[in-house]
Amino acid sequence: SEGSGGGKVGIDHPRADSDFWNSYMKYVPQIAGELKVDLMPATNSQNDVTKLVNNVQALTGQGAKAVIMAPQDTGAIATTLQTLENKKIPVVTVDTRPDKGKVYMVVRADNRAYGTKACEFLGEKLGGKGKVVELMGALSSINGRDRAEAFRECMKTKFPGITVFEEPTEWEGSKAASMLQTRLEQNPDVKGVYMHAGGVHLAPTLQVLKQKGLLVPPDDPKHVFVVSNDGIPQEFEAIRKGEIDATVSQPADLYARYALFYAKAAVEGKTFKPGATDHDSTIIQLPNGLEDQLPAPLVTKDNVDDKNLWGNQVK
Amino acid sequence: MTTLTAPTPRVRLARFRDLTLVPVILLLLVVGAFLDPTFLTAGNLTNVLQQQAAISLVVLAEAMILISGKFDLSLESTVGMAPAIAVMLVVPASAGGFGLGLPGMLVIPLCLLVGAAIGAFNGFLIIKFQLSAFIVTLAMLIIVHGLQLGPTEGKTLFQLPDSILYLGSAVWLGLPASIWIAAVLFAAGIAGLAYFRVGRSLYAIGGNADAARAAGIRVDRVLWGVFILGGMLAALAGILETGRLGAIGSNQGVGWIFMVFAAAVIGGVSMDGGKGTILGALTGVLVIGLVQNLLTLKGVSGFWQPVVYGAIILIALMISRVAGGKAQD
Amino acid sequence: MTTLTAPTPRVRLARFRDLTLVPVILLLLVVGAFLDPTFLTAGNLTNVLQQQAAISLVVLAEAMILISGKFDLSLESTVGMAPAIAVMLVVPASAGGFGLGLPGMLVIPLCLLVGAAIGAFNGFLIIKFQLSAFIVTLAMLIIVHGLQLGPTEGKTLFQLPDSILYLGSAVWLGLPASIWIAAVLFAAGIAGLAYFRVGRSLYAIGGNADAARAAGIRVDRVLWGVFILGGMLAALAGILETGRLGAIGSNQGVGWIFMVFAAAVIGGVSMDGGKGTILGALTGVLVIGLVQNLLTLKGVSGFWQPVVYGAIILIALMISRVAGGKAQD
Amino acid sequence: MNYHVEARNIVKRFGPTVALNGAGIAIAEGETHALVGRNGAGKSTLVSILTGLQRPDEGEVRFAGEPAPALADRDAWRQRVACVYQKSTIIPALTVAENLFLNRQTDRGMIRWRELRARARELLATYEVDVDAEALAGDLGVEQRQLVEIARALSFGARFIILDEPTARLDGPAIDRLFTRMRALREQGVTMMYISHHLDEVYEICQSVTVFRDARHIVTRPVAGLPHDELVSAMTGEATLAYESRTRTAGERVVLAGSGLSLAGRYRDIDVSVRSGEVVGLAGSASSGKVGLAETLVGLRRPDSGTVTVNGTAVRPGDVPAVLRAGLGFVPEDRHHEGFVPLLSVAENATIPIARRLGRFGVVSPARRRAKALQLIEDLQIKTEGPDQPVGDLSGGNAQKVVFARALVDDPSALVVINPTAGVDVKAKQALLGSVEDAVERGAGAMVVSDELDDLRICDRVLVMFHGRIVKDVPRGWTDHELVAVMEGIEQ
Ligand SMILES: Nc1ncnc2c1ncn2[C@@H]1O[C@H](COP(=O)(O)OP(=O)(O)OP(=O)(O)O)[C@@H](O)[C@H]1O
Ligand SMILES: Nc1ncnc2c1ncn2[C@@H]1O[C@H](COP(=O)(O)OP(=O)(O)OP(=O)(O)O)[C@@H](O)[C@H]1O
Ligand SMILES: [Mg+2]
Ligand SMILES: [Mg+2]
Repeated sequence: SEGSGGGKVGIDHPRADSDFWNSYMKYVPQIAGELKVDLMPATNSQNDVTKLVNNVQALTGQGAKAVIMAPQDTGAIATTLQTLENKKIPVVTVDTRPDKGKVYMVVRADNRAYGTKACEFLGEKLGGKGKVVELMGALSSINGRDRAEAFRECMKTKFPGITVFEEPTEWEGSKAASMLQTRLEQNPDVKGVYMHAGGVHLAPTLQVLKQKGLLVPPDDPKHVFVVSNDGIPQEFEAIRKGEIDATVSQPADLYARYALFYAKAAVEGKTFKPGATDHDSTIIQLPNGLEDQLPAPLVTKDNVDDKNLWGNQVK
Repeated sequence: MTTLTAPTPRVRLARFRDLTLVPVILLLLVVGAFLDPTFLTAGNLTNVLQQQAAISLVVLAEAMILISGKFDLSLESTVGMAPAIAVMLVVPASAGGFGLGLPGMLVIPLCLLVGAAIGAFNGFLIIKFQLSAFIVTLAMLIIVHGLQLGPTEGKTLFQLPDSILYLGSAVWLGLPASIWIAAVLFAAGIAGLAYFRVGRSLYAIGGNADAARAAGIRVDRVLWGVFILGGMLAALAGILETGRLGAIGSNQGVGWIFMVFAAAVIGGVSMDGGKGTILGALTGVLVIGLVQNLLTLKGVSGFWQPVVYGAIILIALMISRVAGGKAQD
Repeated sequence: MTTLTAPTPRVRLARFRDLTLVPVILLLLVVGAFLDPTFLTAGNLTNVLQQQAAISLVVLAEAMILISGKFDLSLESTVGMAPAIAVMLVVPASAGGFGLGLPGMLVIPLCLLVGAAIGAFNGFLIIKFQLSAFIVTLAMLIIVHGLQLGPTEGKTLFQLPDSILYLGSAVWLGLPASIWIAAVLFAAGIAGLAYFRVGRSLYAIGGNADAARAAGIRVDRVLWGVFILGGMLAALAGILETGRLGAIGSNQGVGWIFMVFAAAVIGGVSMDGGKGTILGALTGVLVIGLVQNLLTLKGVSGFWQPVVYGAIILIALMISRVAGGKAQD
Repeated sequence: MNYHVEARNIVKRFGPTVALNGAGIAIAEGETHALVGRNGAGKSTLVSILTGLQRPDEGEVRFAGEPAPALADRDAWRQRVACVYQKSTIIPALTVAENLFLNRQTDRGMIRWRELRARARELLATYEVDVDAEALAGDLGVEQRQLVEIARALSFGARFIILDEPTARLDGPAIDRLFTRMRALREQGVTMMYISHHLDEVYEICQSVTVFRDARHIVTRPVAGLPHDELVSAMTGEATLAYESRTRTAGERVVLAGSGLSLAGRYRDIDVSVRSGEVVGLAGSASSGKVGLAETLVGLRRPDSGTVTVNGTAVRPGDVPAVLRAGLGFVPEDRHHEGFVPLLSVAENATIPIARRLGRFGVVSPARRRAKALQLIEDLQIKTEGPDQPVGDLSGGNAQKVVFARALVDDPSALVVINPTAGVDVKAKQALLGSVEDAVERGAGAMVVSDELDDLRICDRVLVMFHGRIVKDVPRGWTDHELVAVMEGIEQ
């Protein structure tokens, strides 16, 4: 199928083992059809930057005129971005912001905002004191670091009365369960949990809380407040049941939609400027390009049934 | 005259070699108690045991396979794949299953069956086709994991039949069921390898397969059985882990195999076969579990944890080297 | 009677055993050309070679270590850690360095030195302390990676001295420099292990270390040298990878070791020591690189890629088993 | 005729090698039947076929007129035949007791270890094997392991027992005890097949003998009245003379000397010297410390005290390369352990010590290596497909010749050979001893460490060790009885 502006768009998916990215991957072909993007078969770099580099080489070798990627390790693609710039191939990155090398557009929600939102929610619910466990993602991932740093900063400045236990889980459910269990043993008075990724942390957290008899409604004094990130359907389900209290919905559908939108625009030679957009977001200027910061709403019991949330659209 | 002088002291020492990690465990308990008041509480130690229950079954499986002179890396993938496939066979399509409508009761037998099938296939390639065990099971590690990723499309399975959750989360007589299960299986393993002919034949095969064959041991059959049993134990580990975590993520078990080998080897099981005991392997698991627990309790920075952790493995290794008195292989 | 009968059909076969993967490579090239027009272009094949250049150096190192009867898992961590530490030694604190102010020119020698030091430490524990190579280097894999994570706090290093970027990105005579470097080192490895005294001694040591010692080979010294050389090759691989990627992420090299073993073993290097050639290992690397490239070009679903990939390793293994004619170990 | 065991027209190939080419054997009930032949004649291959470990490519095996059981039915085989294999079937990591009762620790149910140990002690006592049942088999010496294997084979109560070179590693008294045992078994009607390169043993213990040569059956005859020469020529295919040891006069130069050597638990206060043009024997029965001493002289062991001098150079103790560089060549005790690298070729194994002289700048020229190897193969009459064949594929005696080739390749001025003819056939034995004497005639000094009287006959003098000390220096001209008496410590 020939797109309007002509020119194929290559896309690399970052990993195949998280629910968030799997939803994103499902949206991509669907929305590409809607937007009439001439999309090449997707490659998958399986969370390995070496594979990503190889995949991009293959995509450009096969004639891609623009590339969409989601580098989980944002440093190691500097050379690749340089090469693509030399070849005049514009790049749209999803979810992460490369620190070096030219990008046409970064499509992501503000991960620091996730950390801040989670911190504010927990801080308020706990009344500014008590203990909170933070199940962190991989320390080497920029998103994990952004969330952790923002959470840490916000807690320090706004809720100095709260003690935070940072647990490095490497995005592994098993580690998360063990660490949370151990920490609850040591500090039975932990009152809040912040999970960096609902996809991997949700079920283990619920199991541990259940085992400890802490999986009780929010009005029970034993309730542990849980805030998650991602916005997958299972988190919404848990919010409805009162098992967890909130999540930040990272918009998988918008990621796919605007990645494709900007890639097509790039092929067609369009340009953008910093400022507000027509889809409730803001484009900001980066040293090496632009970034469209998509909205990432906090979902609580109040708005969990909102049809617009991507987690309510997947079947 | 053929007189063997001064015979016995080294024999007695050899028996204690299984237990070289016991002082390490005691040291960890004492040091841990000083470092953190929670450490030496019944609750925390129960947690450690529960956290190690699933991986300990894989260590049990690997120890048996190593003692019989073989190797299995693919166990770690079985831990995730066997329960995932079993669950997909019974849950409806809406919950991510194949929609076959099999009864939920079947999920545990199916899971064990999948584990057994993987073990049998490994055994076929290694024993009948005489391929290198290391590399066959390395390829199988990748393939088996792919056979989980493919059908699930990388998604986590959240809606699980109750029966698969039960074992990993039930409490029997005040202790988590998974601890009981691991304890019983380890007791069976210790007794089986110490007091039964089939268990002793693993040592003979691992020590000198030709001699074992000459002594009338059905080497191929026994090895095959060990691989199948190993696959089933890994599948059972997957069941316990699933129950503990409440869902089957796409990387359940991934990365375990390194810890499994570390536990077995610091516990005195030789990579060259024919040497080591199940009890030793168990002490290896406990050391690793206690170290992990202490690192968590003390909140050691995630960046430096690997260094502390690896260093402790090295130290345990040196202790068992010095106590054991022999070069390792 | 000295009967020198009909010299050596089996010997000739044995020579070809190094090349059992050549038909596989040819098959891949033909099949690939049919599947995708881009595949058999000079540009794409150059890409494949460039992509495999760094890992191939690790395969070279591992093949030498395996041939001499040892084992090194920690090489993969050296790939990331050696350049990271070397860079931190020279860049200013503002760029994530230690702020020592060493000249940027030193970064490559420093990196090789770090690699050599890791190899020397492994050698010390394995040779002098007689610990199990598998488990020592497993612990070192964890520790060395931790020694990168700790100082960098998991952050990527971007501001690199030019000299470390040069080798991985330069083009010499129309081909990427990394291809030339790998080619020269492989040529040296092939010649060294086939025609040089020290190279031959690796086979003697791997085949029977006691006999090698009795024949006057300084076994410990040679083994130590091999570990050090292995560490340096891994560090050099790190330099090439750094140049290719333009930064040092905290995961550089992580997960490589499985592929490294797969390449070496399907290339005919025995896990038991004393068997295999560098040329064989090279064919193993090429098979893996071509398969990866084909899977990428065809856009095989990421979920199913591991299955295809593992299956191809198994098939290559069976081919070298059938062609080689002997049971593998 | 009614044979207890019969193998007919057996063909067995290993790749290009034909190990048995239509050979067979027929053993009458109750007789002790010898099987002799040169190294690589196919004896051990027949053993593995008679014990059901390998399937013949052609031919059939019958026990008491019945066809042999299926290969998979190991129990049926074990009821019919027990065996001491040439290759060790001891499992080092297990105790002696368990090795004795491997795979029959118990009939059913749990193993009762205490009872098993008691049974093992009883068994060891019956066969007068003085080994601790609880010791790890890996900690035993080679002789003790061999005794354990023999005790195990005899303990099955099978009516047919095969012994493949059981005496290659036993000393005199142990051999005597074995023969006493074998005679007792024969009186009970047990049939035996006995393989040995010591033809005098054949005459002593066997009633009939079968000769294999080049994978074929040559002759089967009663032992009584069979002349020794005829037996040897059946084996070798040509008339052979008995070995004539040569005489010579020793030179003045001391090429190998040890002074004040002690090693705890092995030997004490040893002074030895070997002059050029002299062959010195070092004898002693089990645990005399002779091997320990010899291994110290060649650098394989570091003594607690004392010095070793090779060719006038004091060498660092325990440094094999230094010893070799000083001009010594040696044959280690156990060829499988320290003798050769099985996967490497004959050429390469033989030339490792001179690798530095086969090319410049660290290169080893394959052409020069091959040329050197062809010469060594010629000199020592190694039976091999060629210099490129891996040593692991050679028969035991030929592998031993490769080890000799390695010792001799550098034209050593001092030569130490330990158990030089273990498992080597008559003709090869002559070739190996001849090569020692040739080296001495070229001006070297040699030490032969052995308790084989045949080996010691080439010596100009024999040093006898007993309990870690040299007790006597016996000059040429001893009688067998005299020397054995000294070795056993009966006479000083
Ligand atoms: N597994 C094997 N693979 C290849 N060749 C073999 C194998 N086993 C034996 N051979 C070859 O078969 C021939 C006969 O060997 P066998 O071991 O039967 O000789 P033997 O008569 O027992 O010699 P020795 O007196 O040295 O023990 C030899 O040439 C040997 O190299
Ligand atoms: N590895 C060992 N550890 C401890 N003791 C040993 C070891 N090897 C041998 N011995 C003991 O040292 C003593 C001398 O052994 P050595 O092998 O030198 O005797 P030998 O003269 O070679 O005997 P043989 O004639 O049986 O070969 C013996 O008591 C033996 O049991
Ligand atoms: Mg033989
Ligand atoms: Mg001895």
